[in-house]
Amino acid sequence: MASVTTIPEQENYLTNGYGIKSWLLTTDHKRIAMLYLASITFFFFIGGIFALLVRLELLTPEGDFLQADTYNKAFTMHGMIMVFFFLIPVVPAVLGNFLVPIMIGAKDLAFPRINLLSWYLYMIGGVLITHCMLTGGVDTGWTFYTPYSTAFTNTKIIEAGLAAFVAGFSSIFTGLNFIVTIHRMRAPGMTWGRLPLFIWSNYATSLVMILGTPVIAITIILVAAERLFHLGIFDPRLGGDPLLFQHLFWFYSHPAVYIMILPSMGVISELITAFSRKRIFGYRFVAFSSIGIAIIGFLVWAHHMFVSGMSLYAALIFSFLTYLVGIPSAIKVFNWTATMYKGSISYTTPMLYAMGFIGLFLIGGLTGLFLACLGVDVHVTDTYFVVAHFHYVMVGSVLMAYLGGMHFWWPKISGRMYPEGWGRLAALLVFVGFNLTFFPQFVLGYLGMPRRYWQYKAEFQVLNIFSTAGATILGVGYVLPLIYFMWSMRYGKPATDNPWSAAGLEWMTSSPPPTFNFDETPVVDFEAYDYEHIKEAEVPVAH
Amino acid sequence: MHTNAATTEHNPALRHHFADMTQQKNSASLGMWLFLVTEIMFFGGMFCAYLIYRLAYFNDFGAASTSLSLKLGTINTIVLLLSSLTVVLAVNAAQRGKQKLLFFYLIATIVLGCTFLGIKAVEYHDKFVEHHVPGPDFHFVAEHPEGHSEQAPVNQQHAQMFFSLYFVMTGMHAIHMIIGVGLFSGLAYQAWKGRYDRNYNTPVENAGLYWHFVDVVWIYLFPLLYLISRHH
Amino acid sequence: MAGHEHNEHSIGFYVVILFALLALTGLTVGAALVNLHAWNPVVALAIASIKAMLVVLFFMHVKGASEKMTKVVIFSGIFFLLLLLGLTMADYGTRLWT
Amino acid sequence: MWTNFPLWPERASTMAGNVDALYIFLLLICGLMTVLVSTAVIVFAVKYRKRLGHRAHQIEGSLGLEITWSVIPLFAFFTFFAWGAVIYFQERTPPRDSMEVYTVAKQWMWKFEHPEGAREINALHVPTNRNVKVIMTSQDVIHSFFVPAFRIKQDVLPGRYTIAWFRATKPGTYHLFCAEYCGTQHSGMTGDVVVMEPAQYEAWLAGGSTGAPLPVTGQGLFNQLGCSTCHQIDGRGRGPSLAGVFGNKVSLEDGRSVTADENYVRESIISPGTKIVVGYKPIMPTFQGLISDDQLNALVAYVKSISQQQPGQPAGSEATAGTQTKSQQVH
Repeated sequence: MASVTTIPEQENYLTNGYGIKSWLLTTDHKRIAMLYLASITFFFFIGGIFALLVRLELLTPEGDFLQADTYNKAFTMHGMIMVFFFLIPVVPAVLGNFLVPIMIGAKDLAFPRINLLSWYLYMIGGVLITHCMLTGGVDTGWTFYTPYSTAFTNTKIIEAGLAAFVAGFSSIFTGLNFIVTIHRMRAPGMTWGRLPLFIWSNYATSLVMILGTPVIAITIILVAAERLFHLGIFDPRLGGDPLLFQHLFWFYSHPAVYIMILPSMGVISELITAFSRKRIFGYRFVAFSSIGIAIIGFLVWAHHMFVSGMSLYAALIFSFLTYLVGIPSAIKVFNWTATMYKGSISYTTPMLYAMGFIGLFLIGGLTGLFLACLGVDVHVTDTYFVVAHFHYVMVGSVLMAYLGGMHFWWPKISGRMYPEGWGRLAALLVFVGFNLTFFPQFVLGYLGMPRRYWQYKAEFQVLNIFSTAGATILGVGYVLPLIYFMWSMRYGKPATDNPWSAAGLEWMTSSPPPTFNFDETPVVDFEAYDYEHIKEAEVPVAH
Repeated sequence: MHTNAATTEHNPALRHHFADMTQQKNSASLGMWLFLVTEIMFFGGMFCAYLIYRLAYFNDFGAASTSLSLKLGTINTIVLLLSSLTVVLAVNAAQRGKQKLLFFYLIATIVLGCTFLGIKAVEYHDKFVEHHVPGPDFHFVAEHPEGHSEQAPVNQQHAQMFFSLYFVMTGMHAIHMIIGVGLFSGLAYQAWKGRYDRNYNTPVENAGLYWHFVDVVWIYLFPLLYLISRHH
Repeated sequence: MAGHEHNEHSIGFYVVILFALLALTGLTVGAALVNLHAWNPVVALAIASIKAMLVVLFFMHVKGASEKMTKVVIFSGIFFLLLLLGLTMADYGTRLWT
Repeated sequence: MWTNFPLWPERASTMAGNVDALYIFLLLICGLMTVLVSTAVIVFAVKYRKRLGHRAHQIEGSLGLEITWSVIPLFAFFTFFAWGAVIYFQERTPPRDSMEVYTVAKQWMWKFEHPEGAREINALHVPTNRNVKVIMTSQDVIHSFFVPAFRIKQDVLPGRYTIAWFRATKPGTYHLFCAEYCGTQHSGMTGDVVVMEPAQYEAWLAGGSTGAPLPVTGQGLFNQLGCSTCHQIDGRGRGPSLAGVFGNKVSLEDGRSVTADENYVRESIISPGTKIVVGYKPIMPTFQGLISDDQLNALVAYVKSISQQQPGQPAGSEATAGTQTKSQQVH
């Protein structure tokens, strides 16, 4: 086994320095992860408030709660904040930042100062979007389609674009840091075949981050230039083609979906193995499917444009390629399920989230097949079917995985246990609330209710009421963990170094870990998920 | 916690979380190359736009392109290639520990970089005077060489599209040049203080990689913007 | 140290590369003044690519680098750039088909 | 209560049944997948729950299984793709004998113009059992023409035409939505598609205060704007004759050839220098900013009408005839 050391009650990364400066100038990846945790949580709830406004407006068919203009800004800000300031950074920047170096046995990420810089960039972007929000907001939808965004709206496009641009660099630097760290900083014996799947998936995510993000950056610059300098690159009145904007936008924004989902898939692989007490079924397939998704994910972007006026032949190509990306996703789901077979499964909160993830990801992924299918997509695109689909993937799946991961690693992060009973209750609320919110939207979509509608036809009301009701439950499900996590930081039961008897280097250091993660650089002489050789000691058995 | 580092010679530039200088240097180099890949994709978006409009507005792009100064463009290409030489010589000097030579080549690079930007500014000024800057005042008249009066009248929008792309692409390139000059100024300052030697010169190498990349972008911009439709 | 086995070229070698680059610049300007019909852009881009290759291989020291990752990184960058251009052209190139 | 709680959209076009069939097929296959995997998860979770004295059974993986569950979905996916592609192809290729309705979308309304000259706003009357081709353009931002009951949707772009078509089967009034976000009153940009029995439709047409038929308006413009001085029907003018051009291949000066569709005619009016017919001089001035989208539509309709009057006219014959005499002057 590895040269493992555990330190009884001694200095750890949290006690190594107090005061504002020790946090704001830290280069410790764990502390930076905590900075991200705080700021991302803040933006999640801001985005959530906008979601609430949108759902309240949609309770009735008439636009009677918000003005049309306010509603448009609300869903735009909801989308922008959730996409750029929550979903894209959440798992890599919080869990990834905390865990990637520890899981591979490194003292820190390769470029700790760049890591801190990436948090500052995130915050600058966050300040910009907040300022933009407070001084008028944007009303184009997070997709910024031209020529509406370049020539017609008079809202704060440039400022919002700048916010996304700066936040984009934050994610480029995170991705760059992860790739270099995973290549260069692995502990002796930590071969590629022994990497935890969370590392593989973060590696794949980082590839997408560095290859895709620059394209949205230049696209934003072109949009800004078009507004400022009368350039017409996307403006049909000046000989430009608005579809070019859509191509460039989706070249990043479709793979961005994989930035969101891939790290979550990595989390699920960790959770399922830990609570089934089994090695992952088909390690290689799960690992390479992450890379496969990242690469094929770049070939499919124009499936967002089947009714846009794009060439018929291009639509055929992109539809075909889109189906290919379904295969690695399917492989993952099957392997997770197979991992549970003949396991020894405990129903802890993280495992409940993981099982919930499989359910929601199944629905989210399979409805993706409907949208990839040309004949059906024509009818359902730009309707609530799409809204439901991507919420199943981006909210259902990503948030389930993130919350599952937070519960799983919370003892490591904080050194305290969260209250298990409340945890399970919250998991249940999230699952039920989520399905009640978004399942009716599939029906709404096929009925033909277009997205981004401030008022709608009366016959859509009942389903919308279900949806709003579900959103309320969902909201409670999200607030609960916030409360009990904060509570547990002070009152939670102290956590042992390995409360789950889980495999992985992060469980071989103390909880919370010392500043440089390990007292001695570990030497890895075991495979990933080596549950055969891990004794189940004081595992909290379901009761 | 510095067990590994202790076994190798301890370089003051070695950061705590790396085992040794090799690991640190290789990490920095890989990081820089990855950053350059993001730059490829960044410029890629503009090349994509260029490709599409170049094919769609083929003749108008050709006509608009001829109004750029071939002489200034060629001179600038030569200036930039020369600066690439001084950069590679600077890296070479740093690796051999020749600090004065390093400083000299860094300054030479800065001078060449500024020359490039100066010439670019002259070109921009010319375009401004000729009303070739996209906007309400944009106006483009093709110069018809004798015997070619039958040319299609140039579509103003399409010509404007050419100049939009010209300004965006060369503008982004120029911004990269300005950043490069800034970087090299910082390096020159550090080199003056003797910060870089045989064992530690990664910043010089990485800044060099950046400069060469910007050079490569220009190597493509030059024919795509200046050299289309020069024959008659 | 890792960085030492490569890029031990002499100053003369770099100057030779520079002259090659300058000669290619002259060649590309010359080629542009001659009407090669559809081949003009092809020749221009081919010469540009040779120049870029010279810079990358010798000035950026990719040739002879101990790092094989560098080459992988460059190729993946080019690959994804071509993907962006190629698949976008899959739309624009076929719009007029009926 | 059920009027307020529909679960399936109405089916009122020939396309709707096709799309529904594929959708149901997808629902069945994907539903089956969901049930299978969820059941497996639940069964495993219960059957292999943690118990005293029970240990997990370590399994490395199985190549056979991996191949099985990659290849079977792949074949299912190919089926989805192929079926979807067939329907999409139908949706994007309007039949030649369609009745043509010109549509201009703008923030936030729909304007329709029937071939007989009837104009409507936010309502579109069409007969049953007749192919209707909607030729659309936008005056400002991107909109999207969406009729859920017909299962069709097509974005409407500024600066060019996009085309949708349908064949209504059931009389009634159906929703028309703008499905691409287009600004403040996006959700107000709705309308009705009124499907009528052919006889009633004729009556409706006759009863309305219709203007001149679109091609006639177009012909008036064609003369008024001076197009007819160069584009003479007999091909003797300085520009190519436009008779018989529409729907056929046109050879261009740069060696390419394009099919003269609505977008080609539009582009030739707005930006005449972009595609020069072989053998002609690029002397036509642009009409960019000089004519409205409605006038453009009328001109396109006129150009189209003079092609349909002379079927069997060889493609671009005037243009080809002009080649011998005029090509030397160009280049």
